[in-house]
Amino acid sequence: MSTTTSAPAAPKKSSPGFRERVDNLPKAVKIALWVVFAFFLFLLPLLNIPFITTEGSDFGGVLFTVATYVLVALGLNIVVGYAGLLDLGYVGFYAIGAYTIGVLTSEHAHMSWVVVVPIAIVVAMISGIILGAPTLRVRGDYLAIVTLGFGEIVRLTLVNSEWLGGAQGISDIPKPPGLELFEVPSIDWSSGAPVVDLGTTSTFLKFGINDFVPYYWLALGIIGLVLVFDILVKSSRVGRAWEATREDEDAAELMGVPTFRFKLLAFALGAAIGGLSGALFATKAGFISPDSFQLLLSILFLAAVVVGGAGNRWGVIVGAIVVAYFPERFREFADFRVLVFGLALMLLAIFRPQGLLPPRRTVRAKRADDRQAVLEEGEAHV
Amino acid sequence: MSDPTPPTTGDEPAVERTLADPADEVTEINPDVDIAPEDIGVPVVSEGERLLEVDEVTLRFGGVVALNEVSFHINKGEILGLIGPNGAGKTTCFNVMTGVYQPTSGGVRYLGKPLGKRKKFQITKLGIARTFQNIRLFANMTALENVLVGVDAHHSTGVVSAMFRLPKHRREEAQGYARAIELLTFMGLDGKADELARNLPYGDQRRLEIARALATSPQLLCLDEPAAGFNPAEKAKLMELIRTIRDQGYTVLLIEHDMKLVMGVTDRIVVLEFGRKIAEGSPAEIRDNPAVIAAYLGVDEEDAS
Amino acid sequence: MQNLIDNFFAYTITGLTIGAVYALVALGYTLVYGVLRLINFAHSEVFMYGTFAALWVVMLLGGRPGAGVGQVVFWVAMMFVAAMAMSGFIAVLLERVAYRPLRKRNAPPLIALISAIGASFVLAEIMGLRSRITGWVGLDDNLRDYVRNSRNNAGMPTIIAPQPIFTIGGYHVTNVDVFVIVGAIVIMIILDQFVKRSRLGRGIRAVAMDPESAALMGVNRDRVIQVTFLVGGLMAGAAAVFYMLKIGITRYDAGFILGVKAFTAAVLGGIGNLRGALLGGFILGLAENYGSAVVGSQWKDVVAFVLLVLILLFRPTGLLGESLGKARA
Amino acid sequence: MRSTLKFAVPLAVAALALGACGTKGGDTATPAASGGAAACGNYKIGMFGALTGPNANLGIYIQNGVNLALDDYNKKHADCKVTLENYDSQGDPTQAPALAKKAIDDKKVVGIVGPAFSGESKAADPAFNEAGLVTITPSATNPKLAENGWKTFFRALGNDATQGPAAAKYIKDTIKSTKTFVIDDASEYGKGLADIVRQDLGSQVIGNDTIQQKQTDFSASVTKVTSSGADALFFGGYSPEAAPLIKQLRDAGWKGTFVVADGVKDQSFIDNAKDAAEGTIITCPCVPADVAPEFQAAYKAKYNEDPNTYSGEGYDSATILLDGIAAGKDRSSMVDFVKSYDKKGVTKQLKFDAKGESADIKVFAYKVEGGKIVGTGEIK
Repeated sequence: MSTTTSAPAAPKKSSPGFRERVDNLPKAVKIALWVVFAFFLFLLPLLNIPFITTEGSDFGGVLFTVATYVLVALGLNIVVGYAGLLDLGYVGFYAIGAYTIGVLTSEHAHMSWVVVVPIAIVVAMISGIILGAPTLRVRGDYLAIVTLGFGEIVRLTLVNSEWLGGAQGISDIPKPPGLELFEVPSIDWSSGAPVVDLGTTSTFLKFGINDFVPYYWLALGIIGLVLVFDILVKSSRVGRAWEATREDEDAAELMGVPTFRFKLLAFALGAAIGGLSGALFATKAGFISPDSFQLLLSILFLAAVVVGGAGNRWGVIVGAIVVAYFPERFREFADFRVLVFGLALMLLAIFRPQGLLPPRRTVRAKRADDRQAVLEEGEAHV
Repeated sequence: MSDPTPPTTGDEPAVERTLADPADEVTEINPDVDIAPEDIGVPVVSEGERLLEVDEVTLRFGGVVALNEVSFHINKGEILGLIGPNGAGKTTCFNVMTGVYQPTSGGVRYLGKPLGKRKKFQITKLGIARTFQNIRLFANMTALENVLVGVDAHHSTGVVSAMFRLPKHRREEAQGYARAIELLTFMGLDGKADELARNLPYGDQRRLEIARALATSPQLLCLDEPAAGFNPAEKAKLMELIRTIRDQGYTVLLIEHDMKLVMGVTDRIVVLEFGRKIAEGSPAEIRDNPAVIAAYLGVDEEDAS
Repeated sequence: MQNLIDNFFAYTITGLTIGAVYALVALGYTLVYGVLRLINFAHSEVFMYGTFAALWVVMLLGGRPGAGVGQVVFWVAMMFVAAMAMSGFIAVLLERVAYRPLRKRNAPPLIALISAIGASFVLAEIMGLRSRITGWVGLDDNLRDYVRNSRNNAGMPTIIAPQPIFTIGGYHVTNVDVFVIVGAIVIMIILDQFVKRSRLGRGIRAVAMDPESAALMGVNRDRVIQVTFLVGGLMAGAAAVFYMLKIGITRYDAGFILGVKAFTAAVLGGIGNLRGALLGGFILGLAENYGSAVVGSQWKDVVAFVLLVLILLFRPTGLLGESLGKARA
Repeated sequence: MRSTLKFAVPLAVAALALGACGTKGGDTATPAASGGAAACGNYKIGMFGALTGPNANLGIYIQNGVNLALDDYNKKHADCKVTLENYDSQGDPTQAPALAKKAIDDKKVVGIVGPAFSGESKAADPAFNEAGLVTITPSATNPKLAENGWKTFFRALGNDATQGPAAAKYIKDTIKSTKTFVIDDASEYGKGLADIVRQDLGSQVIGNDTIQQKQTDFSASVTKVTSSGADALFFGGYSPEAAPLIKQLRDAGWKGTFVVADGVKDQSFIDNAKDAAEGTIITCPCVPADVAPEFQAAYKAKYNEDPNTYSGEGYDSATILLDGIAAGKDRSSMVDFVKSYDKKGVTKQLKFDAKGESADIKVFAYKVEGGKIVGTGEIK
C-alpha cells in the first residue's frame, strides 16, 4: 500500500526530519520524554534559568499569566481553529468565569473554591449558549462584530452594576484549599553557576499571597487535563464535524452534519474553557475589576490563536506563549511593547501566514494510516 | 489506541487491494467490493416501488420562476437521468429535493411521506445524498476523513462519549473506519486515504465526492454532473461505476449535460427546460422526442453531442 | 423617558451629528469589505490620523482663526485638505504594507485580520509615542507643540463658533450641527455618484461583484483595491474634520472605539452597501442618544450593540442588505 | 530540523525587533553605579505605578517628585547613595501582583512609593502587607484602601471621603448653587467621589448621569445638563473626559459653573478644553505649589515645568522613606518609623493616623483663570 510520503508536492508540507524521528522512537522512550518534559515545565519557575527568566517581574507570576493565556488559547482554538468561528469577544467568557468566582466566594456568598470552579465553568458555558443560539446563524464576519459587542456588553455591565462591585471590582477572593505536601527548592544562578537554594522554596500546593508558583502548577495541571480533553474530542466524530463545518458549511450540512448544533457546541466548550481560565485568574489575583477585562484582551487572545496557527493545539500554545511571555520578558522596553507587538503581528502575517505552527495535517494523515494498517491486520486474522 | 475491528466485508477486498497495481496512474475502481447500504434504520423499499416523488413543485426567486410545477418520481433501484440545457433548473430541482430550498408550492414525498420543512442534515439522514456540480469537498481534510464525515451522519457520538472513550465511540469509530475504507477501496482511492482532499487529482476528487455521499448510506444517490470535465475514456469508466453502484442496491438520480452518457446508463430520463418538465420516458423515447431535440438543438450543439 | 420626550429634537439633532461621523467612517469599512471581504481593522487609525492632521494644520497656520466668514471657510478648507490627504495616504500605505503582501501570498482571511490588528497597533502607538520618536531624531524642540504629552488628549481651538441658527422643538440647532449633517450627506452623494458613474467606480463594483470575472474583463484588481482604500481614507478624513469641528479633541486611541462603532454602523446598514452605511451611521447615532436619554449614558455602547444583535437576528444581512456589487447601477 | 528552523526565524526576528527598539527607548531604572562605604546598605526605594502606557502621565509626575527627593538625599549622602527601582505596572491590576513579588524578593528595597492607583493597590497591597514592606501611596484616593487592616499601608494625601464633602461644601456655600447636576465616569475614583457629593448635596441635585471612560461624544449628557437648567455641574472623573465634556457643554451654550476634583488638576485639561476651561473650579487635597516655593523652584529647575499633580506627594512620600534610611532603618523597622513620622513636608504636615491615613488633610479650591490653575484658598 502506498504511503503519504509519496504525496505530490503538497504546499508547505513540514519536513519530516525531527518530527519523524520523535515519532519513530519506541513508545516507552516517548512516554519517558513526555514525563521529563512535564517535569521540566513544573520546575521551570524554580530553575531561574538565565535569559529565559523575566528580570522585570516575578517569573512565577509571569508563568502563571502565560499559563492562563495558554488555557484561553486552547479554548478559543476550538471556536476559531476547529469550528472556524471568528470570536472577538472571548474576554466576555473569561470575565464571566472570573466574576462567578468573585461573586460566589467573596461578594455575595462564601462558597468553597472547589464547588465554585465547576459552577464558573457551567455559567460560562451557559452564557456561551445564550450568546451563540441567536447569533451563530448569522454569517461569519457578522459574528465577529456581534461577539465583539458581547465582550463590551459584559465589561460595561460589570462597570455599571453595583451588585457586581461596579468599577471597584471584587476583592478578598479566597485562596483555594492547599495541601502543603513538600517543599521544592529553587536554583540560584547569582554566582554564575546553578546552585540549589534551599532558602527560597515553594511549597507544593500552598496557595499563598506571595508565591505564585503553586498557582502555576495548578494552571499547568488544568492545561494538561484540557489538552487531553481536546485531543480526545478532536479525534472523534465531533472534531470531524467541526472541521467539515469550517471547510464548507453547506456541504457539511448536506452530508448529514447538524452544523448549527456543532457550532453551538464549539462555542459552549470554548466558553467553558474561557470561563475556567477566568476562574483561575480570579483565584490567583484575589482581586478583580472590570479593568482587567478590556476589549484589547480579546484581540490579544485571538492573536495568540492565529499567530500560533489556528487549528493546531500545539501551535496555539506557542502563540499564547509568544503573546503573553515576550512583553514581560522585554519589559524594559515597556513603552514600545505594543508597537513591537503590532509590528511582530504584521511580520508574522506576511512571512508566516499559516501561523508559527500550522495544523499538521500530515501527522493526522499518518495516524489514519496506522488505523488502516490495523484494520488490515484485523482482516487478515479472520 | 486503535480498536480491533471486526471485518465487515469478508476476505476478498483485502486481496483485491493488494493486487491493484500501485504504478497505475489511472485510478481503477474495485467493483467487487460490497458497499451495499448498511442497515442503519433507513427504511428499505422493495425494488420497483416509488422512492421519491416530486409533486408539482414550483419555486420562485422574486419574480423569476426557477421551477414550474415539475412532477416526476424515482423508482427504487433505477437510474433516473435528469437532463436539460443550461439553466433549465436541474440543480435547482436537486436543491429542492435535498432541502437547500423550500418549494414555493408543491412538495417532495420520500417513501410516501412529505419531506416538509426538514433541515438539510435531516434529509440526508433519511437517505438522500448528493454530490456537487462544482466539487465541494472538505479541502483541508484527508480523503478518509471526508468519507468519515459522511459515515458519521448516522452516528451519535457526542462530547461525553468521545471524552471518556465510551464503548459507543469505539464501536462507531471502528465501524466508521471500516466502512470508509471499504468505500475508498471501492472507488479505488484506498491508496490515497491520507491525502488531503485538495491535493487529489481532479478525477479522484470527483470519485471522492461520490464516496462521501455513499458513506451516508443513502437510499437515493443524487449525482450532479459527475462527469463534468472528464474525457471520453473517463466518462465511460464513470458510467460503469454508476451502474455498479446501482447494482449494489442504490437508487441513482443523475443530472447530466452529456446526452450520450445519460442515454447509455439510465433507465428513465426526465427532461427539463426553463424550469418545466418537457418530457419523460426511456432513453429511446427521449431520443426521439421532438421537444427534446428542439430544446437541445436550439440551445447548444456541444451539449447535445 | 420623560426627558427624551421633552428634549426629543435635541437628542435627535445631536445624534444625527455623531451619526454622520459614524457613517463616513463606516464607508471605509464597507468599501473595503465589499471589494476584499476583509474587515479593515486598522481603518479606525486612518480616521485618527485624519483628526491629527486637521489639528496640526490649524496649529501650523497660526493656531487661531479670525472671525469673518471668509476666515472660517479658509480654515475649514485647510482642515479638509490636510485630513483627507493624511487619511488617504495612511489608507493607501496600509493597503500596500499590510494587505497587499498577504494577497500576493494567498494568505487565509483570518491572517489578514491579524495583519490589520497589527497595523492598527503600530499606527496608534506611533501616534502615542510621537514625542519619543521626535526625541530620537532630535526634532523634539521644534515640534514640541505637536508632540507634547503624546499619550494625552490634543485639543484645537474652536474654528466654527457654534451659533444657534434656528430652533426646533426647543433645541437651538447650531451652525456646526447643520454643517456636519449636511456636509456628510453631500459627501455621501458625491461618493455614490462616483461609484455609480465613474470608470473607477464601475471597476470597484465589478471587483466587488466578482473579482475573477472583473480581472478577465481587464479590470486591474490591484489598482481598484488601491482606489478603494484611497476613497475609504478620504471619507475617513472628511469624518475626521467633522469630528474635530464637533468634538475638538483627539487622542492616539480616539479611533478605536469610534472604529468599532462605525463598523457596527456598516454592519447595521448591510456591510458592502454604501447607502446602508449612511443609514446605519445615522440610526446608530440616534439609538445611542435615545438610549442614553432613557437608561443613562453609561449604557450607550450596550444599546448600540443590542440594537445590532436584534437587527441581525431579523435581517441577517443588515437593514439594506449587502450589495456593493449590485449597488443600483 | 528544517521545520524547527522555520518557525525559529520569525521568533528570532521578533526578539531582535524587540531588542533593537528597546535599546533606543532608554531606561530610567539604572542601578547604582557602585556601592559606597562598607556600612552602606545599598538600599533602594521602589516606585510602583504607571510609567508607560496610556496612564503614564500621572506616574511620571510622581516619579519626578521622587527623583527630586532622591537627588536631595544623595547629595547629602554621597558616600551611600540610595537608588530608585521602578515597578512599571502600567496602572494594570493584572500586572501588579507579580511586580509586587519582584519588589518583595529584592531585599534591598526598603519601601515603596505607590501603588499609584486604587485598583493596582488592591491587587498588590495584600502582598506588601504580608511581606511587611512599607508602601506610601501619593495618589490612590479610594477610602476603602485604609479599611483592610494592612499595617504597611500609608497614604500621603487625603482620600475621596475628605475631598467629596469639601467639594459639596464649596458648591453649596461658595458657588451658592441651588440646582446642581452630577456626572461621574463610572470609575472607582469618579463614581466614589460623585456619590459622596450627591449624598452631601441631597435634594439640590437635580440630575445625574454616568458616562464611560474614553468617551468623546457627550451630546446626550450635554442635553441632559442644559435641559435641566442646572447652575453648577460636578464631574467625578479625570481630565481626558472632563475636557471634551466642558467644551461641548460650552458649545451648547451652558453657562453654569463646572466643578471637578483632583483627577482633572492637570495642565492638559486647560490645553485641550482651551477657553471652555475658564472658570472651572478644581478641588484638591493638595497644597498649592506656591506654599512650598523652594520645592517649586527645584522642580522647575530640574524638569523645566511647574510641579504637576501629585509631584509634591511623590516628593514627600520618598522623603519619608529616605529619612528612614538615614535613620538606619531597614525593611522590617521601616513600618514603625513611618507610623511615628511627624514632619513638615512640601504638601502638608506628614503624619499618619492608625489606619495609615494622613492626619492633616486640607482641601483647597483652585480655579482656572487665564489658562492657569490658580489656588483660591482652603475649603473650610
